[in-house]
Amino acid sequence: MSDHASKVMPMRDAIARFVHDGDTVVIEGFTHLICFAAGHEIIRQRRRDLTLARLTPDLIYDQMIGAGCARKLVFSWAGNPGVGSLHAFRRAVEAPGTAPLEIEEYSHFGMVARFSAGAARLPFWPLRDYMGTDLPRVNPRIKTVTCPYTGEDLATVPALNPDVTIVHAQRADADGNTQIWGLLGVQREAAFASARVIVVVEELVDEQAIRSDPNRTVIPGMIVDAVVVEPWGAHPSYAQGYYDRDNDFYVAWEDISRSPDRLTRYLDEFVYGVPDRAAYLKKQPHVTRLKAKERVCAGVNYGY
Amino acid sequence: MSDHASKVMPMRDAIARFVHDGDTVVIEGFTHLICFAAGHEIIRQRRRDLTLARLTPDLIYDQMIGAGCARKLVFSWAGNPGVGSLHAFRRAVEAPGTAPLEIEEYSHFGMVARFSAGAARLPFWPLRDYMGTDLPRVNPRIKTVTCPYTGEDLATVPALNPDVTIVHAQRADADGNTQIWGLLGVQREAAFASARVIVVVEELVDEQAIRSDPNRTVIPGMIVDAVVVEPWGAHPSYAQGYYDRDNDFYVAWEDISRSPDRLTRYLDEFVYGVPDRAAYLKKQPHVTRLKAKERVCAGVNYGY
Amino acid sequence: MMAAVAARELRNGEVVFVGIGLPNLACNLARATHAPRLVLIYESGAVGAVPERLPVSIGDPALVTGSLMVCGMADVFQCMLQNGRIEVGFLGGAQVDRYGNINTTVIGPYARPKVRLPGSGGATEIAIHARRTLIVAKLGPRAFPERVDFVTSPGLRPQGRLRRELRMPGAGPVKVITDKAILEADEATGEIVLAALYPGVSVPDVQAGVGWALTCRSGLAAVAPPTPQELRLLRDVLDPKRLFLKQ
Amino acid sequence: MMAAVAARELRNGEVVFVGIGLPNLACNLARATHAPRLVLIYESGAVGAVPERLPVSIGDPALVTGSLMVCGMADVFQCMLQNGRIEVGFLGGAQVDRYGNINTTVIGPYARPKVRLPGSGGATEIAIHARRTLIVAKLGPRAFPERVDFVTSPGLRPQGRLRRELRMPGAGPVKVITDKAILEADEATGEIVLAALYPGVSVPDVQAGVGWALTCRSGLAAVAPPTPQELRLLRDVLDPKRLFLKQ
Repeated sequence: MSDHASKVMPMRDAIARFVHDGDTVVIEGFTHLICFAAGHEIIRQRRRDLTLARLTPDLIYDQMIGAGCARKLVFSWAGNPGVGSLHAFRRAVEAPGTAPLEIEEYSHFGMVARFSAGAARLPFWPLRDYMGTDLPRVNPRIKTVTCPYTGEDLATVPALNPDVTIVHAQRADADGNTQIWGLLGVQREAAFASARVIVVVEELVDEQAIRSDPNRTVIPGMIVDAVVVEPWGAHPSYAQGYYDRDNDFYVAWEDISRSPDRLTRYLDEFVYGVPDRAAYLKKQPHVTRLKAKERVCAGVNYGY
Repeated sequence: MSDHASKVMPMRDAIARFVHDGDTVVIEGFTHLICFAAGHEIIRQRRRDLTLARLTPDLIYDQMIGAGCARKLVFSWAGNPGVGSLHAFRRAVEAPGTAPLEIEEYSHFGMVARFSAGAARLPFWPLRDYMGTDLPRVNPRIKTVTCPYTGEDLATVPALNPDVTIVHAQRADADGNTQIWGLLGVQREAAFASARVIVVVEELVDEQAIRSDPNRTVIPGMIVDAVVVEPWGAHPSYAQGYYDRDNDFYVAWEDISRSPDRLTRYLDEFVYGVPDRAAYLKKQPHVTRLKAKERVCAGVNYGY
Repeated sequence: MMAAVAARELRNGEVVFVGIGLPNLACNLARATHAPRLVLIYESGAVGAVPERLPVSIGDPALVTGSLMVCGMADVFQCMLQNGRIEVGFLGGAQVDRYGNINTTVIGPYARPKVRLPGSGGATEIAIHARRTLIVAKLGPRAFPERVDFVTSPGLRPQGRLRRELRMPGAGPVKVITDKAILEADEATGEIVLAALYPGVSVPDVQAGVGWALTCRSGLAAVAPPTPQELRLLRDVLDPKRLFLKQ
Repeated sequence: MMAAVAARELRNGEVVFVGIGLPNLACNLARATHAPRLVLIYESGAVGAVPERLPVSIGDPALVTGSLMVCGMADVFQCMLQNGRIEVGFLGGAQVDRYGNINTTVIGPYARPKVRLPGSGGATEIAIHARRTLIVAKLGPRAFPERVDFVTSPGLRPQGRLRRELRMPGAGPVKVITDKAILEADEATGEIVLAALYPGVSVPDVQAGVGWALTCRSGLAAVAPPTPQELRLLRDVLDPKRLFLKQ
């Protein structure tokens, strides 16, 4: 448990301290709250040989694959959601060249179960799945267990315990007590499964703001190693209540990622070419159009 | 899926329709939101041969045991929380007379795991527990399973799938979309594990109130069969934001339950002697002192 | 047309596991017409969504705002899908075969794919657990081969065995809604067979889009064209920008 | 005295799984003195509680209002306790034996108990998973028999085997805080042994409250009495109504 005051740090320091070459890295968030800011910093710091795990690799892992950070990808749906393909990923898998990408593939339920097992520190998780499919044939880590009560065979997946999990959230206090609303994905499970946790937030709030509504807390500070304040850090994905998804960029990625040259130029301009997220945002003047409208709900009474 | 408009009904009808002799019945709520109103109606309708399951039988199951509703108790901690014993339960176990009470006993984690398996419709749940204890010796339903990855033996408990689960909550809409804050216990798991679900609420709210803050919804209407509006229905337990625990009654139960005669007189006056919850409340003029103070949290922005 | 046909397959009050695109349109059309109390569940965790705009991704914020419930994905897959609460699941894919198996993983061999597709997502478990599934796909010989290259989502007789032998809770694909006809599961053979033709479509038109000798039901039904109300809702209200309505 | 001694066992920043009564008092005393950043977790799901009144039950609403997080009990047991996040667990019981096994289930045979106790609650898994546990119990020959009637919470050498042979993650009961002395785990023998005496207490006083021949550490320590600050906090601030302070 590191000292409380020291958890709040710039992204550069958080990645330097907690993400190492060869690590299994999870940047979770299902469409919502995908921390591009952290992914870009990992690219910028030229981490290598990472095992990247995530249900939906999305654009951020496509960029990290394109930048050469990844040795292996663990996933359940590798597309550009609502648009098409992840072409850096496809190139690595369809025509493996000098830098082959190992893949380990599940369904969403399988990945959710792997994180659930990891969070519970159990070695496996049982699920009723995969019968009649070709997935266990190509992924020998999908096994079965016999129920001690009914005698039936159930599928199992092994626990996934990342070295580091990065979660983007709407707000946290300085100790890392983190609140999320809107889609929750598997962030809670991924964080509890992980040896180290970096929380990146739109807003750093006073501990009292967290304490005023404790049922919203998804990740407790006691499992958090670093808190990074990075407004718009999930762009071009979105943060409910803060900004909308930049769908134009998701559409544009189809063409950018199709061409290795264009992808390199994108990384040169928007990742390597900027020192940090603030500089990236200066290159995105149009993002203000994505700012969320007000739809504030009523509070509830915690009195007694 | 029953028709939407018909879900809202008086407690009498909900118990008559959905709780039958011989059923496995769960009234969940860990100290918080224990539905005494439903328990009393079950006593009043003289249900028999019930298997009562709950982590903490609390006063309500002690009353139901004293009233002769129960054939069996499934539990993990049978005491009067913060006070002492449940004497109707103890009499039935320490000196079984004409109406023996079968017991099936776990730890809290075991009961939570049983509900989790039930909610996931898996036949068992693995947990790292019970080694070196006498619990598996007296409860053969606690077994083990071998992990297909590590080869280690883990404990298992069988799924618990009640015939009916009753959950008290702060609010729901007419379709049973139910919101709870404060302690959440295992209500979600128990409801999803159950064949039938009765939700009892302090307030029936418009669907829009639920929709304004969807992250607070713990139980979706699609699994709910009946919605009963019963303010103060959890007294003498409590409802965060509505009323405090009536600790004086918990203390008084020590003496009431110690004497079979006093227990009978209590049931005669406060359960059999009243037609419904409204009449019970008229006999509790002091409860207004338990009304919650205002500690309303701020809302969050769901806009995009 | 496909959206209108799919919408008609949904009954009021049902719980539907829905993806983006045509299935989403179909569900919204059903809600606007005969099934106002349809409950839409997205794998992202939004339950009972009433999106104010056409969602562009399965995790669109418009699916959250004003929904009945948002829960984590562990709950979606364990407490809803595996629990048996999902009555209808929509599936699509690059390949659908004679037995209703679907491939969304690879064209060609797995280790050296010609085309790497996105993979399962939640499709595998939807195919196994939803009480029935509806497949939505355009006909074509490459889209409907006799055997898929990879079984991502099991159909009526995966690996030559009955679903119940494999302990699959759901009934599997009861209908395949294409751009020319409706195919149906045949219980006896486990094959998908031609059941109903769209207006102006002939049996050879359908056969041309299928890579095996398609069996026809005796007494083929005719699919009614979209009503003016259905067309108006789809074109003017539900997808005015024609994001998913291509025809 | 027991509360003050227990409080001293807690280190700043630790995560403590705490029950009602003396353990709660001890934690609040530690928070008010040397360990302001102690994180209190209750099995009811309240994390980081700062109760404005002394909680009368483990699910008191005062533990919720103003806490850092409230989560379901599945999360408490799976993601926190089984996950290994709990550094200290407090345990008590009707019987504690020579090897630190605790009985909170029955006095007498299980099927025909002389006294039926409440049962495990979360104690079994706290004893197994917390990195270390502190037992709090008053001495007495019936409370400290050589062997408990029922092992609810395993101690240092349950069923004659080492904890690590049984794959228990936690170290087990490192100290037993009584009303007269502090007992400690002896690693070599797996027994609890006398380690320190309260002021005015002799070794025979302690032996009289224990049902086996108690081993004494060479060089017994003396426990410092509660400081005036500790006494003032306990009596005037933390438990002014003397709900749990009986001495």
